[in-house]
Amino acid sequence: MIRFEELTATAGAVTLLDRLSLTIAAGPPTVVIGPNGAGKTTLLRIAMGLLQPTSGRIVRAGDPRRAIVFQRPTMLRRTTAANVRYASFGADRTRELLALVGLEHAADRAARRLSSGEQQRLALARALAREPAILFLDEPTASLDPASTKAMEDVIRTVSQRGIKVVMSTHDLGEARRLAGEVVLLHRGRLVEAAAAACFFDAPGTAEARKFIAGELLV
Amino acid sequence: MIRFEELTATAGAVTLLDRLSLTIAAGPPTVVIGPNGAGKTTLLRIAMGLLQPTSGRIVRAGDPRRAIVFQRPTMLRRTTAANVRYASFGADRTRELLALVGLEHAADRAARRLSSGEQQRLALARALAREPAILFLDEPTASLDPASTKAMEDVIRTVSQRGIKVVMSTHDLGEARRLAGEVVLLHRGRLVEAAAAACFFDAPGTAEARKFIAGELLV
Amino acid sequence: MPENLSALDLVLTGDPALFAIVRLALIVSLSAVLLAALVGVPLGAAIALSSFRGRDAVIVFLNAMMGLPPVVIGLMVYLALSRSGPLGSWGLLFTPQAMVIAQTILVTPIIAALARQTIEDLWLEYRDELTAMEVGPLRRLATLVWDARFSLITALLAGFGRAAAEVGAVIIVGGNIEGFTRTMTTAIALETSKGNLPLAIGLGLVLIAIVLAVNALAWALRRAAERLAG
Amino acid sequence: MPENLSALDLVLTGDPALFAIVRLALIVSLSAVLLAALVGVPLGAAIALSSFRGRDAVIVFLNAMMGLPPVVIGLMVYLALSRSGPLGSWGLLFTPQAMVIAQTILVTPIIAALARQTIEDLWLEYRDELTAMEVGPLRRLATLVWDARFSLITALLAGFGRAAAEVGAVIIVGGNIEGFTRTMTTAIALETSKGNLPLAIGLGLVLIAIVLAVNALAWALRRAAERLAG
Amino acid sequence: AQDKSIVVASTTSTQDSGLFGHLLPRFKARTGIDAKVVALGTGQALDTGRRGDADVVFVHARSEEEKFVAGGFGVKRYPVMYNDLVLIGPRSDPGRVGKSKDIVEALRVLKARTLPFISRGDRSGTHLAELKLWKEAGIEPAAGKGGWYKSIGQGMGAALNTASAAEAYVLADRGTWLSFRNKGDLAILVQGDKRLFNQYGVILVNPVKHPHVKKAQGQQFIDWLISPEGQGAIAGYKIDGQPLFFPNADDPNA
Ligand SMILES: Nc1ncnc2c1ncn2[C@@H]1O[C@H](COP(=O)(O)OP(=O)(O)OP(=O)(O)O)[C@@H](O)[C@H]1O
Ligand SMILES: Nc1ncnc2c1ncn2[C@@H]1O[C@H](COP(=O)(O)OP(=O)(O)OP(=O)(O)O)[C@@H](O)[C@H]1O
Ligand SMILES: [Mg+2]
Ligand SMILES: [Mg+2]
Repeated sequence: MIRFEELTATAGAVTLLDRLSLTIAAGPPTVVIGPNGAGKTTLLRIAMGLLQPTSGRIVRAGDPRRAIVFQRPTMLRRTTAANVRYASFGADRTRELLALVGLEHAADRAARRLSSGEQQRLALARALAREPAILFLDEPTASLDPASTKAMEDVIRTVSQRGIKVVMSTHDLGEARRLAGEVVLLHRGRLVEAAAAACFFDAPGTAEARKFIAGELLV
Repeated sequence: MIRFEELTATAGAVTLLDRLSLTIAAGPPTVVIGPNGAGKTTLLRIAMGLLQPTSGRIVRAGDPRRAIVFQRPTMLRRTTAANVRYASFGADRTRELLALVGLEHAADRAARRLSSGEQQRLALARALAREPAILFLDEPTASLDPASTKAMEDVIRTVSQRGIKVVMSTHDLGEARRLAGEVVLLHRGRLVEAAAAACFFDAPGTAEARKFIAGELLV
Repeated sequence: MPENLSALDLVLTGDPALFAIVRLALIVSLSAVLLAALVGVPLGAAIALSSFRGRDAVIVFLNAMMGLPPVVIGLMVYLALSRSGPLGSWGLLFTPQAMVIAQTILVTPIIAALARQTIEDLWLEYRDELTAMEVGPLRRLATLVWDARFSLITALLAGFGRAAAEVGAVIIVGGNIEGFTRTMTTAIALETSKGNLPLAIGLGLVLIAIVLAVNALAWALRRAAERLAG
Repeated sequence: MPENLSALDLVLTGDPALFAIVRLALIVSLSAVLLAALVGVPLGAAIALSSFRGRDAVIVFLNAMMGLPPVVIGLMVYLALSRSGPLGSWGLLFTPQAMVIAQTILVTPIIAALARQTIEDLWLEYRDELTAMEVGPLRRLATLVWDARFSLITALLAGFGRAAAEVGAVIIVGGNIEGFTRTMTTAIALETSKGNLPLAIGLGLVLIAIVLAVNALAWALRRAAERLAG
Repeated sequence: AQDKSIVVASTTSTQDSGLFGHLLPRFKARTGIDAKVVALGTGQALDTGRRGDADVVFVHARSEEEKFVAGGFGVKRYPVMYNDLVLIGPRSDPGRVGKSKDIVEALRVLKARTLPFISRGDRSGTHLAELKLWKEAGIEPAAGKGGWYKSIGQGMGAALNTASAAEAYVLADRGTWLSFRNKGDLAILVQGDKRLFNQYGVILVNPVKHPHVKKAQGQQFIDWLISPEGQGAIAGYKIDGQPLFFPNADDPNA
């Protein structure tokens, strides 16, 4: 669906992505992992079209509608329901979506006053309202409580099964194991390994991947 | 060190905290857990003096210096190092603190451009720079990679052993187990249970606590 | 304006001439601000939201236009509306309409430049989300104007302040005709040149009181709206 | 100003009288903006950061003061500095200093009111962190002014625009004395009353060019500083 | 009313002195016409007429008025009234110029002792008259610019305000002076010199050049001004018992 060819992104003296090539195909979720500052957010933003790479090419098949849940979502200065309605594409499924993320009770509250976890859930509802073909999720469960995390993972599985391509980042290796069809490991802007989830966790191809899975510091 | 007596906090029609009474004593970390929107952030903000409860009393022994790492920290429009220096109380330990959170390499970069995980680590360095007697941490590892999470937990243990009282919230029950001296479970603004960590996890006193530990949805 | 009367007397006796002048001053400056807002806010917002070559030059130009000299604007409108000018046939010179036109030209850049800054600051916050939602240009503009509305009030009030206090442009295109195009500021200028300084200052205080009242009203509305918006 | 010459001639021949007028206009308005910024920015910031009973009233008052009529300010300064006024012994009436005083009074509320809004918007973002860091009032103020500096430039430019374009106050306290207190705007007013409209408009264009140049310079400095700040 | 109104471009001295406040209600009562007066500098007033933005001009600078008519912008100039200029100065009169009636001599003293003098410097009728007087005195006042001779480029009222605050000498028309409220320590020092007389004329803007000019109503205004009723109204305008303007429509040389 999307192919990145030799993507490089720099900002001043800092290299965010370093000649990264990757193909994202339809199918179960692609999960991007890697240490803080590895370039996960940068990669999602480029894929979303929010950031222009300094060099390299992005090839898309057609123009599938995309949506994203940012790592730190910004709520519009409206109610929870109005935030979903604002993003809606096609029929208004606001009530249904709020129910999906467990926020019906907060529908009429100012979205910016919601707790962080609630905002993250609202951001997912908003992204789904766009009826995307590809859904980018930047650490979607980072602020969620255990039950909500489970629920969120269920939602991800469901939409993925319905044919929406999910590309997400996470720091939760358990989550990556549970959801990933393919795992992409970034480190310092470089692609270290991209492999089917089963292979990656059972037989990591690189020393870096082995260390990362073991929870050791990558330098 | 701090005693809350019958704290109630409301905002419009919403009840954030509901007659919450709790004593936070010196010793190992107090870990606040609970579902999204339970009131964890609200409790920390009130304890920090950033929010006035609608009713109830807060009793402090003396006026210990407090510092906080917010769930969504805001970086000043300066470099990473300048952010720490800005907060510093007493001697300038900027280099040392940046090393502690693994950000020496980003010392001279604009703090607002750091990745989320990097910002969260910077926020901890900034809070430590204030040399607090009580340190509030609102989900301090939510955006951290596995290695950084371990490192952060080590830092928390160290400062706690040095006599700094840590009060933190988390959604990671494993983390709560590893760090907590005492666990406080909130739900819908009410205090469900406050107990020594060992007792809490091994023999939760309430049905709600049992369910929460099992990762089930609280309603 | 009757001689030998202080502004206080005029106010207390409800002098009809003073009343007419106050009314005209309010109508002219409020109309000008309204028109200027209708043009300036979308213009400022459009610049804030767009990126194109030469954008910096446009911003510099817009900021500089906050310093348009009223006398020059007055003269240009005068020349345009003059019987010998291109729009002479409209017969608008020395009418309240001409004053509104001149003040609108004067105030539009002020509102546009200040709105640009306010909306650009908000846009920094919204850019990623709105771009990701593929919100079209018009809706984007409307969203930012709406969400920045409470901060934008200060820009409108700055424009109103300029319009209410301004004399150079309105006196040229309005002519300060008694009972027809005399406003508070032109009346103050006239009393000054008559050497009737106490009356001039008294009228000035009345004008300031009116401006205060308009500001208080605007603020009260803003607060009420803020409360409704939650 | 020599008769029968267009403004273009004056510029091209480097007319010394025009040069002196331009110089004075720049000195007066830039000094006034500088002084107004020194008072207005901290004042606006202080109001933005504080909360007290009656704060809304103070904000309304400050916003309204953006509409201070120049003629009234001019008259008040005139009365204060006049020989028979309280400050008459300073001998400042009809000097450039008097013009700076009047314009400073005029511009300070504009800068203060706009700075208040800008800094309040930033304060919303910083409040929790700075309060948690127990940053004292003065440092807090300095931090916000510094971090909002790029947005504040628009407020300063609005003040500069007002000062550069203003004629009502400076003509009263400066007296428009040829070769001494004549500035661009008072010269334009004079040529207008002589009926020499082409020269008046020509001078107006020169003034606008100067205001543009100042704005371009300010923006270039801002951009450079922004780049340095990263 | 079916828009019975005309625009009259006049000078600040007639407006500031309050004359129009006295005349217009009477004119309206007689004819039902609203005369909208725009008070401008003499140069600007004539320019307004030239552009066709006024129906009638009512100014005081005879040579300029004749040029205006000769250029085809006006139909005919009618003399209406005159007032006189007076030399105003500080009551203490440091130059002791108040002793004589000779205005030219007084100006020579001011120049010799470099006493502060405020000139309107705006090419108004009063300013032009002042320049003529300096010429007669054989003085080039421009030499004193910035020093004792201050050219302020403003209207009569502003010039008086300036003189009042700066304790300076100034040439003013009697009408503006009498109605002026900010006299401070100023007083009339020299008056009555024939060279100080100041003639006002009224001209209908040429409807051939500007077809929209309200010819009939404008002419009605002029006719009324020079009629016995109008002339009587002018003579009847007094401040503190002193007349400000002297009707002389019947003087063909005025
Ligand atoms: N505009 C920028 N200017 C300079 N450096 C930047 C900029 N944007 C990102 N960076 C740096 O690039 C690196 C990659 O950032 P990115 O946000 O992609 O990391 P990430 O993998 O998402 O990290 P995290 O797990 O903390 O979210 C970080 O070190 C960050 O500091
Ligand atoms: N100012 C406010 N106005 C209205 N509701 C508010 C306000 N602040 C917080 N709330 C609500 O109060 C509840 C508690 O919020 P709080 O941020 O304390 O939750 P939390 O336990 O920290 O949640 P999370 O795990 O998502 O961070 C939430 O439902 C939130 O929507
Ligand atoms: Mg990230
Ligand atoms: Mg929280």
